[in-house]
Amino acid sequence: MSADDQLLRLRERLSKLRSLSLLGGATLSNDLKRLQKQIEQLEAAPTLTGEEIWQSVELARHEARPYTLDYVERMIEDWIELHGDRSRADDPAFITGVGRFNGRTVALVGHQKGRDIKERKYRNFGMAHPEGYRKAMRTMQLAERHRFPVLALIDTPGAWPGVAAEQHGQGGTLARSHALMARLTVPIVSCIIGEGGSGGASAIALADRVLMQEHAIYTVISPEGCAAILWRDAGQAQKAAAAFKPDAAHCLELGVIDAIVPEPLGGAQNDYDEAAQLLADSIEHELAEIEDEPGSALRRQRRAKFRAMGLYA
Amino acid sequence: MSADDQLLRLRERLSKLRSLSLLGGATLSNDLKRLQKQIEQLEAAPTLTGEEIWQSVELARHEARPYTLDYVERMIEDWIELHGDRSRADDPAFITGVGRFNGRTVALVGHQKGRDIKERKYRNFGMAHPEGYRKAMRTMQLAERHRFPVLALIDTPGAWPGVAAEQHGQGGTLARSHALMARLTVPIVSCIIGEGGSGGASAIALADRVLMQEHAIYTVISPEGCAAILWRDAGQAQKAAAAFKPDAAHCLELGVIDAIVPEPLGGAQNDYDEAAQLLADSIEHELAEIEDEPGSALRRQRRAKFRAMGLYA
Amino acid sequence: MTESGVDVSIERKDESRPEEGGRRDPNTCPSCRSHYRDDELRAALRVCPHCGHHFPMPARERIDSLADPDTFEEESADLRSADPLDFFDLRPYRERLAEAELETGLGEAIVIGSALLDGHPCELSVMDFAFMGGSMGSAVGEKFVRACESAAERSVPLISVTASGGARMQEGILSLMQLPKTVCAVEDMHDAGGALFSVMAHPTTAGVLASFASLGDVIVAEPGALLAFTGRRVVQQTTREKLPDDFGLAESNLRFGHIDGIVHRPELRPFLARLLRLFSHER
Amino acid sequence: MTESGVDVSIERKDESRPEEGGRRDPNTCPSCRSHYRDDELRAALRVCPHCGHHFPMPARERIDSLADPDTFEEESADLRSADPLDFFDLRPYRERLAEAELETGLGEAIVIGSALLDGHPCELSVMDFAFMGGSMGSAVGEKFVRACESAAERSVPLISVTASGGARMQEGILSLMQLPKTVCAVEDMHDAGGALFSVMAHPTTAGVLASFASLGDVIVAEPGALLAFTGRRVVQQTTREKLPDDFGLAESNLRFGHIDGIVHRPELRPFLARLLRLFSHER
Ligand SMILES: [Zn+2]
Ligand SMILES: [Zn+2]
Repeated sequence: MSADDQLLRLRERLSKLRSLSLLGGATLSNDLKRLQKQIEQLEAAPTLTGEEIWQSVELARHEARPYTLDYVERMIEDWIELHGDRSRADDPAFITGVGRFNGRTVALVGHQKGRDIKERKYRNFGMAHPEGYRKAMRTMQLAERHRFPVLALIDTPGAWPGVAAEQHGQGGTLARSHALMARLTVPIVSCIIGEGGSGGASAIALADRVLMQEHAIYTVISPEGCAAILWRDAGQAQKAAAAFKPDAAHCLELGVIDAIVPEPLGGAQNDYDEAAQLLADSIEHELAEIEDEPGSALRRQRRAKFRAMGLYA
Repeated sequence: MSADDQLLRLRERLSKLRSLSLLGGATLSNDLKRLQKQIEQLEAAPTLTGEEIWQSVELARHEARPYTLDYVERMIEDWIELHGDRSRADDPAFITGVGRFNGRTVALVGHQKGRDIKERKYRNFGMAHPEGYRKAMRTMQLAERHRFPVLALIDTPGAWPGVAAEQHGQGGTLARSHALMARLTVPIVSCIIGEGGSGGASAIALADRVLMQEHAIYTVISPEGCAAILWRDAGQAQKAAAAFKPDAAHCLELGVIDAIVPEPLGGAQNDYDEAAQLLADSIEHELAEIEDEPGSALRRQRRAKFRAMGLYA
Repeated sequence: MTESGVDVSIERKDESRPEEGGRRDPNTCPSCRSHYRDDELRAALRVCPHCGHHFPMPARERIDSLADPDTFEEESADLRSADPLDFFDLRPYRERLAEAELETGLGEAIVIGSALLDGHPCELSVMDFAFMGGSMGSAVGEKFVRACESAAERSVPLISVTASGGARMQEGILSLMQLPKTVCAVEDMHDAGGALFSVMAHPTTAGVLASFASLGDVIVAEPGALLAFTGRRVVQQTTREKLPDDFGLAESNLRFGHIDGIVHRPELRPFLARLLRLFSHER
Repeated sequence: MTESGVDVSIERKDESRPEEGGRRDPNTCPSCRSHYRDDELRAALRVCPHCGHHFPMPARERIDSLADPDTFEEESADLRSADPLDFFDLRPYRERLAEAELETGLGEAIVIGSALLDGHPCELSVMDFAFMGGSMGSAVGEKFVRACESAAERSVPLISVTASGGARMQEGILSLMQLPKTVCAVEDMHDAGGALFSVMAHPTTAGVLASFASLGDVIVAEPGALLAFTGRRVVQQTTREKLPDDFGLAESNLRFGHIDGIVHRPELRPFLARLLRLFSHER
């Protein structure tokens, strides 16, 4: 489906929404606003070539790209990191905590990659065990109890595929993390800030507003993994990426994300402060739009949004 | 405090309740009924001598005493055992499942001891790891979701005090099990059917109605443990038991349990079928009284009951 | 046994690899080497009469084995996959879909509909591994969601039988979105008081394990079924860890607390009937 | 260091046993052997200036170290333990209580009241290990519950500092009932929108760990504090397992995911101030 077709589809959704009285006043106007913005962003976003898509893949994985803690440092005041899943471990591949975002208390969860070799190993390359997801779930439950909005930053090649991770229930844990986010009645804004790899990414991205940085990627499988299965050759990753289009513009086109967060020229790695400012601005914009909605309406709309995803004949 | 003093106290509570308009009609009359019954049972129950208390300790631990599964077999139809804590293990020291009790679907959780040496080891003598309590919590959450009443059978020397159990959060898990039972809005009836040892017992006994079999014991610490600390001699267990009075009559006196379940002559071990019938009759009686209460009222009264426990000056 | 369109490669420890260039006979037991005629196997619910090995079971046969005769009414039978990315690997996605339909007689890797089971009304959602490895794309997700909605509307439990290699790569990110989508549907159904009974057949992996299949109020598996988020080969390649012999199998999952039990196929119908009796709203 | 009235015996790996018949000087650091005058230690918040060892801190000093000057208003100061069982071990329970009051100047093992902390209103509940090993009987439970109720009524967070060997055996089953009782109070407070910040000092064990102390929205511990349901000696005797050196210590609990952090005593006040800013209802 081309961008034009997609735009047409969005326009159709828009006109359908306009004629719909189901959703009630405030909600409807918010949904309209959101779609209108999507249309504007879509019209502005160029359709990327295969080469440009691959550039996003490389930038999303750039070793100098800012990670969750780099944003926490710049966006959150009075930060208190919370540790542990209360049952087995404190997984360093996840950062969770509470702090103040533009004057309001929020809970924040996010994958954390390491900068140097030692920290990379310590953070397990941002690939969390089930214990990490349980830590994130615990922090989200704390947010629910105290009515704090949840911010989720996604940056992982995927959930960790180790023997212990399987034995401790990686699959079921990801399912329950999705389910918890479908149940929360506090506002949730998520943003993919690097790699949004598979179920390990979507498990903390089930949000009222899903953002994606300009050069982030969101994928059902890594390009290498896809190539290895479909072409029997992991070296065909670039070809795979061009085929399944994990870039932000395409995700917006497909209705998977709500907006694209701009990055500093050449990528977020070039200016952490500017990247953080741009990210904070986008989150603030989305959060302000939804934070006064009643929790039950928020949850109903969140589920309805995901329920509508997919294209079939 | 003597039984007479205690009776006086119960009578005072009763008259206070009668003058209270706070609790609303149905509730009040149920509370009244419950207290009236307590008074009757108290008047009927003899004050046990130290020797008689020790006999209860021995009967509660009798190796032929019926265990949770013996009661399940006799009380529950269409039994389906549920396994696992969904994160790490399936602890055989706990039995959890769903089935039909006198025509209604219930969830049942209970400690399970082993009969022969091999099974005893397999069941870890009814001493559960944190994983066992998590399994029980999961089943109680299932009950809450589907509005099944919860039956809890308590029979444990205590929560397992092993290194792994500590590392996996035995203390915190017991706290959260108490907390979950304080949150449920479905009816809960629990019964101590053997040893009710310490936090590992109370963690699944926080119920709307707490029953105790005639020869069960409910203790803050084992008589041997108490004797070891206070008299520096575990051999003084009998003396300790006489001092801290873990028998059903004393627990009723202190307002810790709601009713005593009679056992076959000489103890439950003498006739499993009769023991099960007597237990089922008592549970049915209590459940019928509370199962039509609204969940929020049930929970409020449950918490108020435990909030009132204790004697101070 | 690698299938196009699955993001986990499915392997079984007890299965030897097919000979070079050849294809293993689907009616030869990989466990004990007994060979059966198709009607023999079918009559035995595709469980090896000699050793108990559970062969893959086509969706239609599964439904026949569970639903009371002539009570199954299929829903959304006409729903088909689209090709949102114009996906082309070694062959076009559309061609693969057409071929799968031809081979299996199914429109997609899932069949849904209402039925009676031992007289109890319920909704059935049954996956078929033979259709592109039971992979979950937009059509599979949509049909599962409709099954949830149909169950909630009629206040009956939903019985889900899964057999899936995971998300369907050819639909890219939209296939990943079937995880949150199906989870949201289960939550809606739960809020409406509904129940989900999840039966995991071989294999239930990746995206399906990480979404609706793991959210059953009661979860059981068939003997020997692989239930893993990641398959043996990827685990080995990524982590270089030594894998236990029973890695990811139903038996290991039971030991580690992830499922409520293992139910042999001939016992499945009475087991589900008992669950329906317990969870039905009649009293 | 065994105390009457605790159901866990408290031991610390890094503490050598007192000499036969003698008593260890409470102002000698068990870690580095430095000796201090009491006013020196008190000025240092009872943290060894040489090695950082955290000495036990009396409840009144803890409150002084946290509350803004002259803002603490004690509640239920007159509440005392009863003797429901006429308990007599080597000495009558009443005598032990009287002696503890005389030694500590406290009416019970817990002090509660309202205060400001860095200008933020809050409720404080502080235990004192010196009063019968910080054991929890009916009076301790009741006072903690009243602290919850006071916090909820005023819509302020409750800060709990625990130091306890567990339930108070001398009150028999009523001491065990303080577990469900305090838990119910925390749940009521949570339902009212309240927050509980749990600070676990050495030792926080058995019944207190298995009830309210573990239910903090945020849980931190002091360095080296023992946080265990069962103490070393009982674990060893019961299981004959080999115990790791840091068994049950705060550091081990952090590693295993049971607490949010370890906060050194001089940092505790600013840390709590930050939490109060975040959890206060003002915006
Ligand atoms: Zn065979
Ligand atoms: Zn020192």
